[in-house]
Amino acid sequence: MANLAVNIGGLKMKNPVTVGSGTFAYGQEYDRYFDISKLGAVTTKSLSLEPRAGNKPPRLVETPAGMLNAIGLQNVGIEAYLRDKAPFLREKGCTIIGNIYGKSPEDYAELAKRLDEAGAADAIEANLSCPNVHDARTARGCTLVAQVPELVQEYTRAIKAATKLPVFVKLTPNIIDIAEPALAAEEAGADGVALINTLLGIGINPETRKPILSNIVGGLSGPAIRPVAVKMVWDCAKVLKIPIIGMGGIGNASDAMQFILAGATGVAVGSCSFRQPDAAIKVVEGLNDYCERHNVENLTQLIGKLE
Amino acid sequence: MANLAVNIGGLKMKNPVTVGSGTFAYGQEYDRYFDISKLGAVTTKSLSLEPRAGNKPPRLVETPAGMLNAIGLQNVGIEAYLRDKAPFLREKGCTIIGNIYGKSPEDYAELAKRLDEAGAADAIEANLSCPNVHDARTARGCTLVAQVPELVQEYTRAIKAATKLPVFVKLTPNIIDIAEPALAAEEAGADGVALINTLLGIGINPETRKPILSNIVGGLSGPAIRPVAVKMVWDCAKVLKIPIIGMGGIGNASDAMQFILAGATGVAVGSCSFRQPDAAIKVVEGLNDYCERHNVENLTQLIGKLE
Amino acid sequence: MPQVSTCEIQAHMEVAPDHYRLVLHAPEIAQEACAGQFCMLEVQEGLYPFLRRPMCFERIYKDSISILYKVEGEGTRLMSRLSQGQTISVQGPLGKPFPLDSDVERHILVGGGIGIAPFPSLAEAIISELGTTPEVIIAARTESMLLCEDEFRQMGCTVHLATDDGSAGVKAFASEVLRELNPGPKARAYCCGPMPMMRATHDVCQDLGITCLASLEAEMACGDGVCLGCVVEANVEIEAERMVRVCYDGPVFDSSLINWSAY
Amino acid sequence: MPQVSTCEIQAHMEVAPDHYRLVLHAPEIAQEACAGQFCMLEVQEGLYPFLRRPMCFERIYKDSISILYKVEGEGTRLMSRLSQGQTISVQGPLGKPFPLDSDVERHILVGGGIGIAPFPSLAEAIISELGTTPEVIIAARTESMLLCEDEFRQMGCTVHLATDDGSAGVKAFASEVLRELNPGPKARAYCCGPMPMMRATHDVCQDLGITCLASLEAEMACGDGVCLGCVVEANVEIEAERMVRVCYDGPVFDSSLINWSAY
Ligand SMILES: Cc1cc2nc3c(=O)[nH]c(=O)nc-3n(C[C@H](O)[C@H](O)[C@H](O)COP(=O)(O)OP(=O)(O)OC[C@H]3O[C@@H](n4cnc5c(N)ncnc54)[C@H](O)[C@@H]3O)c2cc1C
Ligand SMILES: Cc1cc2nc3c(=O)[nH]c(=O)nc-3n(C[C@H](O)[C@H](O)[C@H](O)COP(=O)(O)OP(=O)(O)OC[C@H]3O[C@@H](n4cnc5c(N)ncnc54)[C@H](O)[C@@H]3O)c2cc1C
Ligand SMILES: Cc1cc2nc3c(=O)[nH]c(=O)nc-3n(C[C@H](O)[C@H](O)[C@H](O)COP(=O)(O)O)c2cc1C
Ligand SMILES: Cc1cc2nc3c(=O)[nH]c(=O)nc-3n(C[C@H](O)[C@H](O)[C@H](O)COP(=O)(O)O)c2cc1C
Ligand code: FES
Ligand code: FES
Repeated sequence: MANLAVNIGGLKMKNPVTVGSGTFAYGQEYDRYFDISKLGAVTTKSLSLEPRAGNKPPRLVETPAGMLNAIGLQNVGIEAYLRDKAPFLREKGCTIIGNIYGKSPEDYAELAKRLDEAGAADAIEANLSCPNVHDARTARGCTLVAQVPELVQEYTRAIKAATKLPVFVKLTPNIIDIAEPALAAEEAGADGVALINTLLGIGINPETRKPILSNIVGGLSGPAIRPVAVKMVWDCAKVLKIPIIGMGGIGNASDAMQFILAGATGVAVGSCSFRQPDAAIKVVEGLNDYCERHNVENLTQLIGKLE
Repeated sequence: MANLAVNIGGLKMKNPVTVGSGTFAYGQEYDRYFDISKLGAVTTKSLSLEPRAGNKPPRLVETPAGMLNAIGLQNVGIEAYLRDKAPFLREKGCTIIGNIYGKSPEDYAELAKRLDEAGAADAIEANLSCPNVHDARTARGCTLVAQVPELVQEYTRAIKAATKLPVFVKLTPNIIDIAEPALAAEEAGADGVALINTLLGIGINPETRKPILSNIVGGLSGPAIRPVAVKMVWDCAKVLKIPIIGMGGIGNASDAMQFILAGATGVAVGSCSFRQPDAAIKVVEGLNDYCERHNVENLTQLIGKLE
Repeated sequence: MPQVSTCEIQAHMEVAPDHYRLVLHAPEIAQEACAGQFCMLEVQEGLYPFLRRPMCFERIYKDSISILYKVEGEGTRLMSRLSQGQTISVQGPLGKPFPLDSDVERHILVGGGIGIAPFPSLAEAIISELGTTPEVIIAARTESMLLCEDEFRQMGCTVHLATDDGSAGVKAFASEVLRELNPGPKARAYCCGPMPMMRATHDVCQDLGITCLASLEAEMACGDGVCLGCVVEANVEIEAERMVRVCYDGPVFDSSLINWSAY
Repeated sequence: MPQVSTCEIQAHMEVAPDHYRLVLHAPEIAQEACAGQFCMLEVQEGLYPFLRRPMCFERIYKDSISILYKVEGEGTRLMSRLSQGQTISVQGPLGKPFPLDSDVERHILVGGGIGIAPFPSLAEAIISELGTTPEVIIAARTESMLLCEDEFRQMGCTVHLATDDGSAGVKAFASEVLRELNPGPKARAYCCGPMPMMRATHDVCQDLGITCLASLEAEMACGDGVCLGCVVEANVEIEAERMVRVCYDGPVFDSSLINWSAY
């Protein structure tokens, strides 16, 4: 067995593999396919202060090698998470990355504080980049907090002030240079960045002449976007000191290795779980095989080791 | 037969279908599969003042439902184009969109002028968004002219001053809000915009731990990016008065209809020709079928008619 | 527990224009599966199509399952090209089965078009587990699209046919046929088909004061409760959510729990 | 003229570990194809893999072609699962064939590993069109990977074997075997295999002062000259370009035109 353990900005994980927020719910369902405590961490669906009903259906479109979603952050809310969901993850012995979403820095701070105080997360991932909700209108042309470095700083500081847990900031690929908000997050004290969230996209049904999603616009995920994600991880790795959790179309260990070589310390399996519910654990196994095959003792030796 | 004719900012086309620059060379090769003069127009590979050798191989990576390329604008140069390539297209009776690339507004102006004077193009498409060459470094974080609205204006004005032909400006999806450079082009007198060029991406071979492309970074094209392209066409259509040529993963008439409904007046078939050399003409046929099936007399009635 | 397994195609045949029956060797899944549940099929190897396709169990045998499907789009078109001996990845069983209630005296299965698919296995279960024989209303656009008639008759079910064009059976909507059957208060309807047909069936059942179990459809990504893509709006909260998951909380719902005005 | 046609699989068999022969009914393509040209295969329907795979013609029959291939990655793995009777889309013939020159007195075909693939059809063409019988050097890592030996012997070719591990024939590089054959000035070598093997063969031929025709490989998107993805650097300009297209200007090149120092 190779040593796959990583430390992501203070969060110790027995292996680098977690899951994309919103693609694993709160863990229960996929625990029927494999022991989810064997993952490096479980990242929760974005949690908000109040439960959210999300967008009207249809919320999904399949696209070539990917999908668009406009779930709209349907979630049980922090209260129900603490009561009904976290205990399961804790009993299983999972490492938990609590992904949070709010409408203001205060919301995020409050969510981080409650997760921390309840011991219901081991790290915080702040979703500043959900394309499917438009509560936080920002500068001209920008609709996402993560598109505006100054806002990234403001939000990051607020969260950092509210918790001692490691804080990761989740960034958007809908941008010219992702290194800018990443550096902003670093400056503001973030312990890591997570990327990428989905690319904005639209699917139209030519027969009905209507957009397929009730929300019109959705977020594109899956293997289709993997090359974009690897590039953005590489862009960030060149300039950041804090670690990166890379995601975007990871379905197997070879995909994950692309992210690690590009500079990611952690990797998340997202949409690919939908087609293969045990994809995340297969990535863990595959990374171990890779290390053994290449005589790599510690996987950390390979982080950013693109030649 | 439905009426498929469109007028794109002064360029009359018998149908809305052209090809992605760089995916059809100068027309000769695919003319062996179908009569290319039946297309609305043929868009040439980007032409530069001097011949360009392009990047070192490997220049291609296949990706899920798409590909990365880093050709680096290898082309015969304007001289050889006028001498060896344009006559073939003219003899065939093709409508020609001459795509041009230069290092300065002056280069673009000169190229447009020479194409115009030689009668070797019926419209100019200015590639301000090639991700594979880095001659034109711009503002911080930006590497492409099309990422900087002020530069888009400067380049567009220079080209417009040099030719009476319709001028289309080709934009990049590597941006927060594509409507900004599009509006800038419109303000500067562009007769249309063409979008999207490729998304930046990287492919890594985990076994060798090396990037697959000699250039490391390449441009992602193909059906993988189609939802992103449709979204960007829609974003532009909402604010522009000038017409749009839409492209990004179009492989059949149904794909093309997504762009037309989102607001594109013209559509271009790019990478999909590689897997199906007659894809572009199949799109023409399919659009006609679509119109007949839906009792649409003039295809123009459907432009931007998303419900 | 649901699982993912690679299953050999034992038989594959066209049963009506664009409608196929696929019989898969799937012992573990067959053993767990109940009528009303479904599976997610990987149409072909690789990433195209990207998502699995949800299909319910037409029949559940000892070691195998059968799927009755209609060619709708690209995925089912590719599926129709598969041949005996090839393998296909199947994830299942998923979702909640039809509840079987021995207090019910009259079971009426109402299937519209390909919506008949879950009912052969349900009829079998009602016969074997409740000892009664259900009645079946098979509705379709036209005669050639009426599916499974022989199957139901062989099981001893009374079969009522309805077509939109009157080419077979009565020219009426399935819901109207149901009303005509005068189901008493101890009857129960089970329906599956296009949304408008299910809504109409729900309305009729409300009028008649009987329970209607509807097997809903929705676009699915995971088929397993995690993505929240397949939700429908409920009148109540299920696991603290009002937008309930067709794949996990359903696909079978008591129709009175669904907010039909959203459809 | 190249074309795209849907071809039925007439036979498909494993000929060595991970090596297969695929025989396709492709009358129009077979009629046009010449040794050294290639085709682009759509591995399976739909968008995965996205690009076609280039494969040269092992044999060209009246109505059919055969492909000899090695499972390299995902595309060829999926290909290996195809079965007789299924269809596959074939685009071809593409590229320039091996030139056949009647002044040449001794034809020596040098194939490394799966690089032997274009040579059975070339041997046939040399025999039938030039009336002489070529010699063949078959090189491979180990004995079980030596391909087509019987085919060549049946055509009457002298066959020389070379393996890296000495398990069959001589333990030597193909290029060295070529040198040992002492080809006179009127000999010509044809080679196909991994780049280092072709480069070494080119070097030997330069030493010997004979022409070497190399069939190159490169990643391809279009296979047809339009994308400029498959270029290699030449010492001369072809159609005004120095970066020449393996798919269109080749795949067969006089090895002296290639800038081998780039490899
Ligand atoms: C629980 C459940 C059970 C089902 N059982 C059956 C069955 O037994 N037999 C049968 O023929 N069909 C059944 N369906 C519908 C079937 O899943 C769709 O017809 C099929 O997915 C269409 O795929 P496609 O690729 O041919 O169509 P496309 O239009 O190409 O599909 C594009 C996308 O839309 C989705 N989609 C399209 N139509 C539907 C639909 N009606 N419902 C859900 N998703 C859809 C696809 O899954 C895919 O993601 C069931 C659906 C659900 C939700
Ligand atoms: C003109 C020509 C003729 C060929 N003839 C044969 C033949 O007769 N028999 C045979 O076994 N192989 C042949 N090859 C090589 C064959 O095309 C590759 O082995 C095959 O494309 C690998 O695909 P894959 O999906 O299995 O591998 P993957 O590694 O999954 O492929 C990923 C991508 O890389 C490309 N690729 C990978 N390896 C090669 C390679 N060596 N050359 C070109 N592209 C590659 C693929 O086409 C694809 O785009 C030929 C190549 C060329 C250029
Ligand atoms: C159905 C779905 C729901 C998602 N919900 C969330 C979410 O609640 N919060 C979040 O930060 N990201 C969310 N994402 C984004 C993913 O976590 C991930 O960043 C993105 O999908 C890219 O990874 P992938 O290509 O592996 O899916 C969601 C993605 C999908 C497909
Ligand atoms: C191999 C290749 C070469 C290209 N060369 C050019 C070019 O020279 N000039 C240009 O403006 N765009 C070029 N493009 C971009 C295409 O014209 C098009 O904008 C892009 O590929 C998206 O369309 P698609 O997904 O249909 O390919 C190239 C694309 C590919 C794949
Ligand atoms: S399909 Fe994912 S929750 Fe139902
Ligand atoms: S593969 Fe496109 S030019 Fe050769």
